[in-house]
Amino acid sequence: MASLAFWNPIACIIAFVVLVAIIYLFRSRGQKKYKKGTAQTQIFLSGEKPPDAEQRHIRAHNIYWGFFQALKRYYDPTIKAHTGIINDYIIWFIALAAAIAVILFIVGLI
Amino acid sequence: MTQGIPFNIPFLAVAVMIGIAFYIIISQRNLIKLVMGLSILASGVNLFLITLGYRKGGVAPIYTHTPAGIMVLPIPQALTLTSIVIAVACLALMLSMIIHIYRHTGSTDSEKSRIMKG
Amino acid sequence: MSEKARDIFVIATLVFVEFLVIILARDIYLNGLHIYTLGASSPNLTIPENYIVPVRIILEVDSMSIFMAIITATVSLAAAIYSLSFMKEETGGDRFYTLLLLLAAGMFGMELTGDLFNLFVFLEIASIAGAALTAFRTRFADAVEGGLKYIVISSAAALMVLFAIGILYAQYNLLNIGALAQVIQYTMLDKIALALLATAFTMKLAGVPMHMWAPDTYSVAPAGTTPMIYIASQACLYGLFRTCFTLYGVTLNTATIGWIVIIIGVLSMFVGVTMAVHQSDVKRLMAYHAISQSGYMLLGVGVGLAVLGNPEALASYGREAMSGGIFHIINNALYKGLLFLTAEALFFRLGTRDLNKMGGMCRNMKYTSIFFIIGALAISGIPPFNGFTSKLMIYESVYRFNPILSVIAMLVSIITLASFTKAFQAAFTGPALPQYKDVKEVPKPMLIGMGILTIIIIFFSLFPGLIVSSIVNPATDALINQATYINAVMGGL
Amino acid sequence: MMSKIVRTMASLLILFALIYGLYIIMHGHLTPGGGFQGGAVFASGVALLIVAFGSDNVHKSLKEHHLSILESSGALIFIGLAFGGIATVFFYNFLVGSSLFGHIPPPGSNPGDIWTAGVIPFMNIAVGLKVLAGLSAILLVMALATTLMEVEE
Repeated sequence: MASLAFWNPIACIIAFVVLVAIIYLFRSRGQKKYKKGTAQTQIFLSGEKPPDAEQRHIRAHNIYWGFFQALKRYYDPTIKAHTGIINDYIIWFIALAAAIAVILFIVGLI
Repeated sequence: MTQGIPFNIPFLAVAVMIGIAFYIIISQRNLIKLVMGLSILASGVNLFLITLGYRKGGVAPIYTHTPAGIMVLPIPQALTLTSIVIAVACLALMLSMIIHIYRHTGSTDSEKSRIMKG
Repeated sequence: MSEKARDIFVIATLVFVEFLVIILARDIYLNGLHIYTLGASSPNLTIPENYIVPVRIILEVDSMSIFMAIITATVSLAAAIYSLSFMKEETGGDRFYTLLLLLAAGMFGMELTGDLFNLFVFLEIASIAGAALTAFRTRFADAVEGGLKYIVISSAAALMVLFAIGILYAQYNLLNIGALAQVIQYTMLDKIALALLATAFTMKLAGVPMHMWAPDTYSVAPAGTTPMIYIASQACLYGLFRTCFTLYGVTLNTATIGWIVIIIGVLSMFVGVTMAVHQSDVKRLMAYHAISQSGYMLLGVGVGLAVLGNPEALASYGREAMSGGIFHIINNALYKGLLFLTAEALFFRLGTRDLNKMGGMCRNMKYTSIFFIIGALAISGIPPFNGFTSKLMIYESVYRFNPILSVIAMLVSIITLASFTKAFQAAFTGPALPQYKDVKEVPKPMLIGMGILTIIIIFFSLFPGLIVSSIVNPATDALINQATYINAVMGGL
Repeated sequence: MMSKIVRTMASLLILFALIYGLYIIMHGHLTPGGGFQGGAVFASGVALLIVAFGSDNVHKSLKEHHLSILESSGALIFIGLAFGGIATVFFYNFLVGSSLFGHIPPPGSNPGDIWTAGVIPFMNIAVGLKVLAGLSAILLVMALATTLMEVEE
């Protein structure tokens, strides 16, 4: 394939090794005195008590809120079409089968 | 015996059966009726296959004391039989699932018993 | 004791099948396609005396069939290993494994047969086994609902396939695909049969607008079987390609049906991915992505189908588009299977599929999160993972066919990355939640099942050129060269 | 359980139903019918019993796991016979010409010699076993499930 001619597994492996080296560089410059379970691991919020883990975590339904709000005119009818009723699934099936048959028939006439 | 009957009558019956079946599947929200519709659909397709197997003047391919004449190839009959077996299996599976749905939700209505949507 | 013996038997069977498939594949790539006649001492006996059509059941295996069989065997093996620890907490394991093997048998039958009616029978076997597996955990109401939806749409679609087969039989008195392809005329009835076959297979592979059953079914199927049910729908994709390319071939108006396939593919990509971003159930999210990724395959192969009657365009970009679409099948089966397994691992430990209730799982499930990252990067088309290579082939070749389609495909890839960022952020990152303090990593068999798929993904990412030239291109050529398939069964007749 | 008239008639008719089913299975290679049809006739006899005597009474003597063993053995015999011909080809009729159902009749109309057709009568028996056990088990389990539901309510 023409589009994959440039592909070289060695290049991928070298890139991976370089990436690992960079990560190691970053980590090696970190604090040597780090210890687990001490006050070092506590969250510091200007001396105030940080909120609970439940409060800190951003939940899935908060992500991309603006995206859905902007595309409301697309999402409202689309979600409405996903009724979850089994009869509707068969309606789509029959409708599409009829549509394809009609298209094939009309194209055959031209 | 079948001389008086026009050849197209069975095909009309097939069309009517499949039409009725799809009407039931689309319009009836009761799951048991839905399964009945699928059963009628299966019967319609089976009738179609069996009708294809008819050849005028053909002899059934049973070698025991068979009359003289050209035997028909029994492929459509074999197909129909296989399709009946499969339809029975599907029917049993669907009905047992509906029993479970009724136990869980107390309803056999496809809209009221639905949990997942969107 | 007996349970251990059963587990060993199941795994040994699937390993043996994988071994057989690889031997068969090697033989086919070296010596061309294979024909196996059931119940006759010589393949020539398919055609009885004084009668000019093959009546026996013929298995006809070419590069495309064996390509699908390799996928099926690999994913089934990974899924069965994954299921071992899942089944320790469930009852009725005998039935579970029987159904699992039956589902694998149904898929193999669909992919290897050369007979239309046999295709229908195995389609139904796979549907029944898949539906029973989906509804296996009958204590959950949603599982039974998903199973019922699957079996209802499957039997409706399969009956329409049978109706189409009946229409073809009525005209030509033939059931063998190769023999039918030789005489098919593309009359009015053939068009109806084509519409029914195409729609039924599209329904089973969850193409928009008939995709709505897929999230319901995939999201509730028990651990390990979700990838298998997904691969069953890919076997229906194979059925669609076999119908369009081999059964009808150039006799049909390839531009029209090609454009229909392209439009369904683009709709699947777009609607699937936009609905996926909106989901909060992790398995439903992945199920919508499965629909979206099927769109890429339909798009790639649809472009090839649209230019099938035009040899210049076919050679310049159509063949590469088809190779991209077919390569995407195997890539997608691997990373989608991996993602389904990681989602099921989350459900196994947390008892919920709701992303809103998850968080901080990186701390508890290290290996699962690594597997999830690899799968998510691969599905989003991030280089160097294998999703990128097949998507690149599709983008490049489709751009020369119609630039807009290529741009849509890239846009869909971006939204895919966005939605997996959402899933990863919600489930794996964030602070350690107090209610999941005691959650442990999933047991070893589950990790092995996911690990097998990950290793294959990394191999595919490193050597895409090798995979494309050794197994994808032969499959593409097998689809394009209808005459080889016909001659193999009909001989000199 | 139904009235005494129905029960008496059912206990008489069940003999004919079961024997007719077995006849269809045994003569599958000569006359119309075969394993599936005979098994279905047999299972309809079981349905008659369930209707007449109630599923609880039938369940006392007909257990699902016995039927399950019967069904599995039917499937195993069938696949074993199919593998029997693997030396030539899968599903090959390896009994033709042997003394066991191996007689080859002259072509055309014949009086129906039962010692013919090789493995096909055995396959009919295997399919018949599987179908009669499977269908009876489906009928029995479904009847039991519906009665259990009535008790729960």
